[in-house]
Amino acid sequence: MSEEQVGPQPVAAEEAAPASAGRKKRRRGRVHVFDNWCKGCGICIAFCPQHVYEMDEDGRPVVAHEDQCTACHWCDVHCPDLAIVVTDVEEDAHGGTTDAGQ
Amino acid sequence: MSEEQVGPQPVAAEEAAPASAGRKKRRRGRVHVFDNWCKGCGICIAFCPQHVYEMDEDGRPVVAHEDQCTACHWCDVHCPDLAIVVTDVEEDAHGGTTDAGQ
Amino acid sequence: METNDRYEIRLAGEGGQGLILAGLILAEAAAVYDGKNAVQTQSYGPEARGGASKAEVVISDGVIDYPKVIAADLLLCMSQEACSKYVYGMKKNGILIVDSVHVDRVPTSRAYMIPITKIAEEATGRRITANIVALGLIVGLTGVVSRKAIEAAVRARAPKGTEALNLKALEAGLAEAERIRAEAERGQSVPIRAS
Amino acid sequence: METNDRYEIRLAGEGGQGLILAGLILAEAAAVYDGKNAVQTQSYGPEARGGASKAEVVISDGVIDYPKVIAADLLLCMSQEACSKYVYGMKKNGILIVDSVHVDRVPTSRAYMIPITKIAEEATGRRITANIVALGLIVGLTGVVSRKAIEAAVRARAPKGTEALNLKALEAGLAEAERIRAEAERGQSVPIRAS
Amino acid sequence: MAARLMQGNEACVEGALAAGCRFFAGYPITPSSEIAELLSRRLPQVGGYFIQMEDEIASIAAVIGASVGGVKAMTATSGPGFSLMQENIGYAAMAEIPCVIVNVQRTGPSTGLPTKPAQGDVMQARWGTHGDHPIIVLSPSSVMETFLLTVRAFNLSEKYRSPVILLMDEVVGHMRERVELPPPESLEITNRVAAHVPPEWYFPFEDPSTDVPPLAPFGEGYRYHITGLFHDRAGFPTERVDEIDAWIARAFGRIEQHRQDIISYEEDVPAGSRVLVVAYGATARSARHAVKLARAKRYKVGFLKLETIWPFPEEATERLARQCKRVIVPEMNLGQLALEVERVVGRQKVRRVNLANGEMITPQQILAAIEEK
Amino acid sequence: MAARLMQGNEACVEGALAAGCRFFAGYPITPSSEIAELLSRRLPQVGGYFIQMEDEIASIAAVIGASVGGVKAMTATSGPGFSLMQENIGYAAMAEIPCVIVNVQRTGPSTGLPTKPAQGDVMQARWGTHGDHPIIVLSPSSVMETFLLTVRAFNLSEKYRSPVILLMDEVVGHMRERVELPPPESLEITNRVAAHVPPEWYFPFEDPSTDVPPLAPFGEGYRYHITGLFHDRAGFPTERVDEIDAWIARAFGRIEQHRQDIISYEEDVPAGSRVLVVAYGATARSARHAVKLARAKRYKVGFLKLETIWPFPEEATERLARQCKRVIVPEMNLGQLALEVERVVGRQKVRRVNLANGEMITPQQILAAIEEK
Amino acid sequence: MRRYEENRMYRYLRRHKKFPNVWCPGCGIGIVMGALIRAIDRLGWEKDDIAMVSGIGCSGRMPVYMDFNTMHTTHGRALAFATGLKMVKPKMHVIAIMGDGDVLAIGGNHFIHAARRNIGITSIVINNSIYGMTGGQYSPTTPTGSLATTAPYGNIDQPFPICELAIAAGATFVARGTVYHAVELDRLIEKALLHEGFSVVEAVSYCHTTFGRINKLGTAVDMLRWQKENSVTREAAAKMTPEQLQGKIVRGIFHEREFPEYTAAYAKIVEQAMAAQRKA
Amino acid sequence: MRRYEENRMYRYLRRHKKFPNVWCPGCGIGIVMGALIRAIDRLGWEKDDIAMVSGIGCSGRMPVYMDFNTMHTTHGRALAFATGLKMVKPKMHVIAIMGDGDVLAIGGNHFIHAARRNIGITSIVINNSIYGMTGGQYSPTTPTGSLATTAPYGNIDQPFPICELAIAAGATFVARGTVYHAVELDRLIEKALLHEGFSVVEAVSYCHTTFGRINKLGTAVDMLRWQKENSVTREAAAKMTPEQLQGKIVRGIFHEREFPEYTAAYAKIVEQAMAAQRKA
Ligand SMILES: Cc1ncc(C[n+]2csc(CCOP(=O)(O)OP(=O)(O)O)c2C)c(N)n1
Ligand SMILES: Cc1ncc(C[n+]2csc(CCOP(=O)(O)OP(=O)(O)O)c2C)c(N)n1
Ligand code: SF4
Ligand code: SF4
Ligand code: SF4
Ligand code: SF4
Ligand code: SF4
Ligand code: SF4
Ligand SMILES: [Mg+2]
Ligand SMILES: [Mg+2]
Repeated sequence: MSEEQVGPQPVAAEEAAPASAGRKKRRRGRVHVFDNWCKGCGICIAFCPQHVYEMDEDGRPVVAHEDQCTACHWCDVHCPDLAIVVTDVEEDAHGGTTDAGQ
Repeated sequence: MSEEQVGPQPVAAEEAAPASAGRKKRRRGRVHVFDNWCKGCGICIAFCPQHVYEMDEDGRPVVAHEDQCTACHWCDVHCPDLAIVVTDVEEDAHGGTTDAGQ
Repeated sequence: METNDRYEIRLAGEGGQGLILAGLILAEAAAVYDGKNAVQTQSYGPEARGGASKAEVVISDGVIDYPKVIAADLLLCMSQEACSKYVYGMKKNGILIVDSVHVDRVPTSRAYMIPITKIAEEATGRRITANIVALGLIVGLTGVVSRKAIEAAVRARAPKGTEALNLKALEAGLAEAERIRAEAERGQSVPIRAS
Repeated sequence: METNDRYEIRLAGEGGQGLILAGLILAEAAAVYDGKNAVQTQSYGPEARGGASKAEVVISDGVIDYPKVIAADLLLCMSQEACSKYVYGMKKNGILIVDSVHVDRVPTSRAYMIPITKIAEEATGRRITANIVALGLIVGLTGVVSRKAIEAAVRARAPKGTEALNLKALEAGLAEAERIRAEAERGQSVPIRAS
Repeated sequence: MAARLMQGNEACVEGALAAGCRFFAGYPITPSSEIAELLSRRLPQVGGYFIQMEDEIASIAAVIGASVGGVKAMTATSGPGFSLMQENIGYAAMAEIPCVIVNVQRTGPSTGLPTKPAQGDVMQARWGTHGDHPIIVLSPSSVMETFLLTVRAFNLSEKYRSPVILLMDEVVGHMRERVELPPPESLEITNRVAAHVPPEWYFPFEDPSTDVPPLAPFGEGYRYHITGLFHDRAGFPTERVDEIDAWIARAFGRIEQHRQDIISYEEDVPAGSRVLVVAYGATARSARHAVKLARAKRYKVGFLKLETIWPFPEEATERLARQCKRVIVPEMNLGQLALEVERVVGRQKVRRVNLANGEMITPQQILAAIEEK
Repeated sequence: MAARLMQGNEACVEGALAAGCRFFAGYPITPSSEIAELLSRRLPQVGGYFIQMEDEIASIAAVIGASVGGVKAMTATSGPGFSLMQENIGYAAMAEIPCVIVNVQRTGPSTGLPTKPAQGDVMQARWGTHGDHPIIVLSPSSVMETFLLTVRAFNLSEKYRSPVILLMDEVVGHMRERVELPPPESLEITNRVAAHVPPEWYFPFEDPSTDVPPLAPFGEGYRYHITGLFHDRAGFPTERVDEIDAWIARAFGRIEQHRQDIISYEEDVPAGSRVLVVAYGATARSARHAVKLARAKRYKVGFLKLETIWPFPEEATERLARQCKRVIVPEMNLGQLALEVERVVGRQKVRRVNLANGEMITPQQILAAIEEK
Repeated sequence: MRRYEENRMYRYLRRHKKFPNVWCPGCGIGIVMGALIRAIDRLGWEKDDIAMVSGIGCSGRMPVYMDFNTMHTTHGRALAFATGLKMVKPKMHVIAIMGDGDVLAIGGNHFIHAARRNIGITSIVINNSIYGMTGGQYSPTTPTGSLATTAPYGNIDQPFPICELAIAAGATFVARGTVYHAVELDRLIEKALLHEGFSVVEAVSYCHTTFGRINKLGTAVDMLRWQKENSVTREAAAKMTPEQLQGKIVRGIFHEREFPEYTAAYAKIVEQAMAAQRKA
Repeated sequence: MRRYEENRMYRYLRRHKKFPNVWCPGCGIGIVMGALIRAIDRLGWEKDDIAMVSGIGCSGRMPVYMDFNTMHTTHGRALAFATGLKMVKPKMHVIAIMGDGDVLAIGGNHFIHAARRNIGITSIVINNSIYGMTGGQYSPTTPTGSLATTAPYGNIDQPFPICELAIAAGATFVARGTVYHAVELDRLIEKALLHEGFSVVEAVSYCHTTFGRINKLGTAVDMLRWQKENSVTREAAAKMTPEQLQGKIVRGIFHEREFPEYTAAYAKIVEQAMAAQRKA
C-alpha cells in the first residue's frame, strides 16, 4: 500500500467535480461512516456532490448510493468528527473495482 | 498680556535661526534659569544656537550672554526640568527693549 | 423540622436535551404558581452539547436547606449513562421514568419505559421538545405540581414563539401519563416502580 | 555573645554618588582580604540618580546577626539631607565624616568636614571618584580594614579600565587622613568627633 | 414584590443594580458568566456602563478607573480570573478605591472543574495579593442572601472605601430559588461621602473627622493624585516611615474599628449546645440541614452561619464555641476557614469536614461528624 | 572554595546553577532584577537558556513549559509579579511540574515601596492561587542560606514534582556577605526520576511504586497529556469523583507524608527556656541578635529559625513552644506566619512584633517584647 | 474497524481513549483538526517530535485527541508555555492551538510577543468569532454589529484583523484559510509548519451553537455554506473593489519573510558565551 | 519667582510640591512633559477636565507633577484603568502616559485592545528603548543587537514597530515624534488630543543613564544630538531609499481615520436600550 494513496485523499479543487466521463478508469470510493464517532451533524449529507448519503430517522448519514461516489473526499476531509473514511477504488472498463494502490 | 505671546513661544522650525537682520524690531529674550529645579544636565548649554549659556564649575548653566539671545526658545522647550523661562522682549531700532505684548 | 416533606426530583441526561430548562420550569411551577418553596440546581460538564447533564429540583412546603437531591423521589433518565449512574440513588418507592428511545438497559423492571423523544416528535414534529413531554409525564404521574402551574410555567419560560409548540408537548406528556394511569388502574402490568 | 565587637559604618548621600559601591568595597576588603566577617546592606529610593541613598557595612570578627547599623561607629555624609537625617543615629564616640562640598549645616562641631568631592576632582579630575576618596579617608582615620585590603578591594571592584584612577582617589583619601591625623597630633583643633 | 424563581447570579445582578452599581467590566468565565450577560442587557437600560475587557486584569483595572470617576463599579469572575485580579485588588486596597469583586467559586486549583462548585478561594480572598492589605469578604448561602449581600458589599465598599469581595460558589450562583425581593425603597443604600471641603483643603487620604476620608470623583474640581505606591495624605508617593505608618494604621484601623458594622452572621445556638457547626456559603445549607437532622435525634447542636468571612468573626466564633466541646467546620475545600476557627477556639476542638472534588458536602456527612464520639 | 563577598541575589543565582537550573524566564522587578541580570550572562555560558518574557504571567508559563521539556527551570520576581504568577503557579501544582519561583519581597501592597524590604507575601505564597493546592515555601535569612536553600528548592521541586517558592526579602536579596560556597561535588543534587517503564505502561500521574510518579520530558517517546483540569492518571480530563479524590490524596499526601524531609529549621532552645522566638528570613537575624542580647541579660530565651515555612513546621513549633510561656513572632508584615503559630500553640501565648513600613525590625524591638511582663 | 486502523489519519489520534470528541455536532474545530493531521502526515514527522500546546476554550481541547506530546495550559497562555518548551527543545515542532478569545483577548500579549521574537512556533488560531466554550460572549473578532450573549444590543467593538496584527507584530509567516476550504487549509498549515520562524494560520471556523444561534445563522451546514459563498482567494481579492470585498473572507498567504528564528539566534549567543568562557 | 508664576506653563505643574522631579539630569521624559503642557495649553482645556493615567516606570512618574486628575496605576495597566474612567466620564480628556516597557511589554494587550475599541484616550508612549526605572533591561523596543543589563551578549529580539502595531490593532490616529523635535512633538500631541478616537503618539526619548551607559552612547546631550542627526520627517523619508532610511527615526502622522469613538458608540446603545425600556 503506497503511502501516498491511502487515507483521505484530498483533491486540489475544493469542490469536487464528478469524475470526467472520458477517463478510462473512473475513480470510485468505498465510503465508511464510523457510527460511534458520527454525531449526525449532517455536513456530509448536505455537501456530498454525488448525493451518496441519505439521512436516517435520527438525522444520521446512511451510505445509500456508494456507487455514485467519485472518491472526491469532500466528506472525509470535512467530517468534524473524523468519522468518515473514503477508500479509493478503481473501476475498470467493465465496471469491476479494485482497491486503489493495493 | 495676549495669551498667544506669553510663555514659551516655540518657533515652528526646530532649529532657531538668528533673527533676520532685515527686520525692524529684532526679537530678543530674557533668560531665567530656575536654579532649584535645574539639575545641570547641560542640554541648554550644548544646544543654544546663540551660545547664551556658559557652564559654571558645578556643570550648571550661567546665563552669560543674554544679549545674544534671540528668544528662539530652544532652551526652555527642551529643558527636561522645566527650569528655564525665556521671555520675549522686542528691541527697537535704538536698542531699547520692551517686554513683548505687555 | 421541615426537612422531611421534601420532594426530590432528578432529571438526568445529556447536554442539549434541555433538562436544565425543564428543571427550571418545574421549579418555577412550584415556587411561583403553586406558592411552594422550590430549589433547582444543576450539574453539567464542559461540553456545550452532549456530555452528562443533570438538573435537580427540590420542592417543599417548608424551608429547603440542602438544595440537592439526597435520594430521588422521581428520577428521569434521558440517556443510558444517566440511567446507569443514578438509578441507585433513588428512594425506595421512587418513581423512575426512562426515555426508551435513548435507554435500553434499565437495571430494574420497575420503571416507566416511555419513548419520550418519539412522543415529542409525533406531537410537535420536534425531538427537542422531549424535555417538555417529560415534564408532562412527571406532573401527570406524580402531581408534584398542579397542572395549571406547569402550564403557566411552560408558557412563561418557553422561548418566544415556541409557547404553543411546547404546550402541545406538555399536553402530550400529560396525556401519556393519563393513559398509563388508566392502564395501571385497569390492572395492566405497567412496570411502575423502581426498587 | 559576639554581638559587641561589631564595627558599624553608614555611608549616606544621594543616588549616583557610588555609596553602595563604596560599601561593597569596604565590606569586601574586610571579608575577603582581611578575613573578617562583613555584611553590607543598602537602602535607596526609586530614583536612578538623586534621591536618598545609603549603604551600611557591619564588620566583626564574630558572627553578624542583625545586618544593619544599630548605632554607627562611623558615619559618612555626602549630602545635606543625609547629614540631617543620620547624624543622631551615631554611637557616642562615633566618627562623622562630611563632604563639605555638599553639606554646610552640621548639627555638631565634632565632625571631619572635608571637601571630599573637591579632593576627588583634584586627584583624578573626576568628581565621581569622591566615593573612593571617602573610602581612603575612612580607612585612614579608623583603620577598620587594612590598607592592603582596601587597595585590593578597590582594584577588584573598580570598573574595568578605571583601576588606576580609583586607586589614585583612594590614595588621595588616605593621604588626607594622614594629614588630618598629623595635624591632630600636632594639637591643631580639628573637630574630630560627633557627639 | 412578587415571588420569583431566581438564579443566584441573577440575584447578584439585581442586588448590584439595587445598590446603585452602574459600571461593570468583566471577562466571561464559568460559573460567573451569567452576571456579565445579564448586566450587558440591564446596565444600558438604566444608563449604566457595561464593557467586556480583554482579560480579568483589565476588568478590575477598569472597575477601579470607573470608581475613581465616581460610579459604583463591579466585576465578576471565578478562580482563574480571580487569581489574575490579585495585583489590582491590592491596588484598590492601597488607593482605597471602593469596588466589588464577585468570585463565583468553582473547583480548583487551576482550570480544575469549571462547572463544579467549591469554596477553595477563601484564603485567597484574604491573602491573594502581595503585602498586607485591608479587605472585606462576604459569602452568601442562598439566592436571597446573594441579593442582600451584594447590596451590602456595595454599601460596605462605599462606606469604608475598600474593595469588597463577594465570594459565591457555583451552587449558589447557578441555583434557582424562590425569592421575594424587598421593595427598592426598603433597602438601605450607602453612597460614598462627598468631599466637603474646598479643593485646597482636600486630602484624599486623610480627614481629621473620620478614618474614611471622602473620595472626590475625578473631574469635579478636586485635582489630586492616586498611586499604588505608599503615599502621603495628599496622595503623593512617600518613603517617610511616619506617613507610611499612618496609612497602615488608618487603613487597617478603619476595618478593625468597624468590625461590628462589617461582620454579620446568623447564630442559632441554644443554651446547652455541645457541638457547634460553623459554615458559610452553599455548605451552610448542608450544615443547617444536618443540624436539623441531629436535633431531631436529640443532639445538642448549635449553628453559626457566617455571612462575613473576612474580617473573620473571631468574637462570635469564640463566644459561641466556648460552651461547646466540639466545633465542626464543613467546607468545600481542604480546610481553609477552619484554620481561623482553630486559631480562635483551639485546634483540639475543631473537626473539619472537607470535600474538594466538585461535589457538595451532604447533610449526612456533617451529621456523621456531629455524631462522632 | 575561597571566601567571597556575595550578594543574596547572586547567591540565589549560584545556587540555581549549582542545582542544575538551566532555564530562566523572567521579567525585571526590583529588588529581584539582579537574579535575571546575572543569569542572562551566566546561563549561556553553561549552555542554559535565558529569556526575558513580556510579563510575569508569561515568565512562569515559560518556566513550566521548559520544565516539561525536561530542564530545571526557575523565575524570579517580587510582590507585584508574584501576584500575576498566581494562576500559573496553580497550574504547576495541578500538573505537578517542578519549578522554582523566587520572590524577593518588597514592601506592599501594590507598588508599595519598591526598594524596601518586607515579608508581606508569606500567606500569599501559600494561598495566592485559587483552589487548594500543595506547595513548598522556603525562606532564607542569609546569603549563604540563600545559596543552600536555592539548591534545596530545586531538589525538593524535582523530588516532589511540585512548584517550590523561595521567599527572599529585599534585605537578604541585596545584602552582601562573606560566604564560602561549598565545593560543587559536596552538594547533594536531586534530579527528577526518569520514567522507568515503556511508554505504553507509563502514567504520568500515577505510579504504583511511589507517590511521586516520574515525569517524562516531552519529546522522548512518552507521549502524554498535561492539563490544568482535573485529570486521570494518564493526564486526561476527568470529572469522576474517584479519580479526583485520588489526585487530591496523592498530591497533598506526597507533601504531607514527606514533611520530615521537606521541613528544615534551626532550633536553639536550651532547657528551661521561658520564651520562644520564632522567626525566618531577614528578621531571623534581628531575632537571633535579640536572643543573644536577652541571654546576656540572663533571660531564658529559645530561638527557632524556620527555613521551610510551608508546609508550616507545626510539630517543631508545638514541641518547642510547649515548655515556654510565651512565643514571640517578629515579622516584617502585620502578622502572617504568626497566625499559624497561634493556631498551633494557642493564641494567648503569642506575642507578635510587626513592622511593615519598609524598615527592618531591630533587635531592640524584639528584645523589648522578650522583656515584656 | 480494520478500515480505520489502516487509515493513516487515525495514527495520529488517541482514538481508543477519547472519542467521540467533546465538540458540538458539526463544529468546525474538528475540521481544523483533520487539516492539521493531513499536513503533519504529509510532512512525515515523528509523533515524538511534535508538541501541541493549547489554551482554554473549545479549540483548546484539541490536544486531548492527538497522539503527540500535548499540553492544555491556562486560558490565553499557550504561546508563553510553548515558548519555554521550544527554547529548551528547539528541534521539536511546537504547535499552538488557540481560539480567537484565547489568543487575542486574554492572550493577545503573548501572541504579539511570540511574533516579535519570531520564535519557531506554529500558531493555529481557530477563529469562530466568539467565545464558544463559555457560551457565546463576544470576542475580539466578533464583527461589529453582531449579537452575542454579552452584546445583546449588537457589538460596538472593531474586530482585530488577525493577520495584519500578526504581521505588524513581527510574525514571519501569516496565512488565512477557512474550514470550508479544508484542503487548502491543510496546505497552508503545512507551509506554516515548514516555516522556520513564528508562523500563524488563521483558520476561520464557526460556532453554530452560540454565534450561529444568537445571530440566527442556522446550522453548521448553513454556516459552512456561508463560508463557501463568502470567501475569496487573495488572488481573486486583488481584482475586486473594496465594496465587493466587504464582508468577504480573504484566503491565502499574506506574509512570508526571512528573519533569524529565535532559538537559532539564541543558540548563537550560547556558542559565543561558551567560546568566551573557554578562552577565559 | 514672579517670572515663573507668570509663565503659563507653570499653571499646569504641581510646582510647589514635587519639584525638582525624580528623573535623572537630562532625561528626555521631562521634555515630553513640556511638550504635553504646551499642547494642552494651546487647547485651552480646563485642568479639571483632564485626567492623566500612567503605569509604572520612570515615564509613569509624570502625573505626579501635573496639576490634573492624576492616577499612577500598576505596571502596564494604565490603559485598562483609563478605559474604565473614560467610560464613565466620556467628556473628560483622558491621557495615558506610558513607557515602552509599560505599554508594550506587560501592557501590550491593553494597548492593542484599547486601540481596537477606538476608545477616546490619548496614549503618549515614551519610548526610550529600555526599562529605565528597573535599571536597563531590554524592552520590546530595544534594537536588535543592542546591549542591556539582561542582554549582555546583545539583544536578539526584534523591536516592535509601535506605530504599525497601533494601526494594525485599530488605532485611528498614530504619530511619532522625538524629544529633540520638541515643538513638532507638541503639535503632534495637540492633534492627538483633538482626535476623537484612540490616538497614539510615540515620543522617542532616550535613557542615557541605562541604555546610553551600557551602549556607550554618551550623555543626554549626545543622545539628543544623535536624534537630531538620525531622524527625518515622513515627507523626507518618502524620498529616501530603504538603505538611507536604515536606522533612522521617521517622524510625523502615520495614520488618521474616522471610526466611531467607543464611548460615543456606547452612548447610542444606552439610548437604544433606554428607549426600548420606556416603550416596554
Ligand atoms: C483566566 C480565565 N479567564 C476566563 C476563562 C473562561 N474561558 C474559558 S474558554 C473562554 C473563551 C473561549 O473562547 P475562544 O478562546 O474563542 O475559544 P472557543 O471556545 O471559541 O474555541 C473563556 C473566557 C478561563 N478559563 N480562564
Ligand atoms: C507587575 C510588575 N512587574 C514589574 C515591575 C517592575 N518595573 C517597574 S518599571 C518597569 C519597566 C520600566 O520600563 P518602561 O515602562 O519602559 O519605563 P521607563 O522607566 O523606561 O520610562 C518594570 C519592569 C512592576 N512594577 N510591576
Ligand atoms: S459529517 Fe461526520 S459527524 Fe457529520 S453526519 Fe457526516 S459522518 Fe456524521
Ligand atoms: S468522497 Fe464523499 S463527498 Fe465525495 S462523492 Fe464520495 S461520498 Fe460524496
Ligand atoms: S537644560 Fe535645564 S536642567 Fe539642563 S542644565 Fe539647562 S537649565 Fe539645567
Ligand atoms: S531662547 Fe534659549 S536657546 Fe534660544 S537663543 Fe535664547 S537662550 Fe539660546
Ligand atoms: S460551542 Fe461552538 S466552538 Fe464550542 S464545540 Fe460547540 S460549536 Fe464548536
Ligand atoms: S533612568 Fe533613564 S528613563 Fe529613568 S529618569 Fe533616568 S534617564 Fe530617564
Ligand atoms: Mg472562539
Ligand atoms: Mg522605557
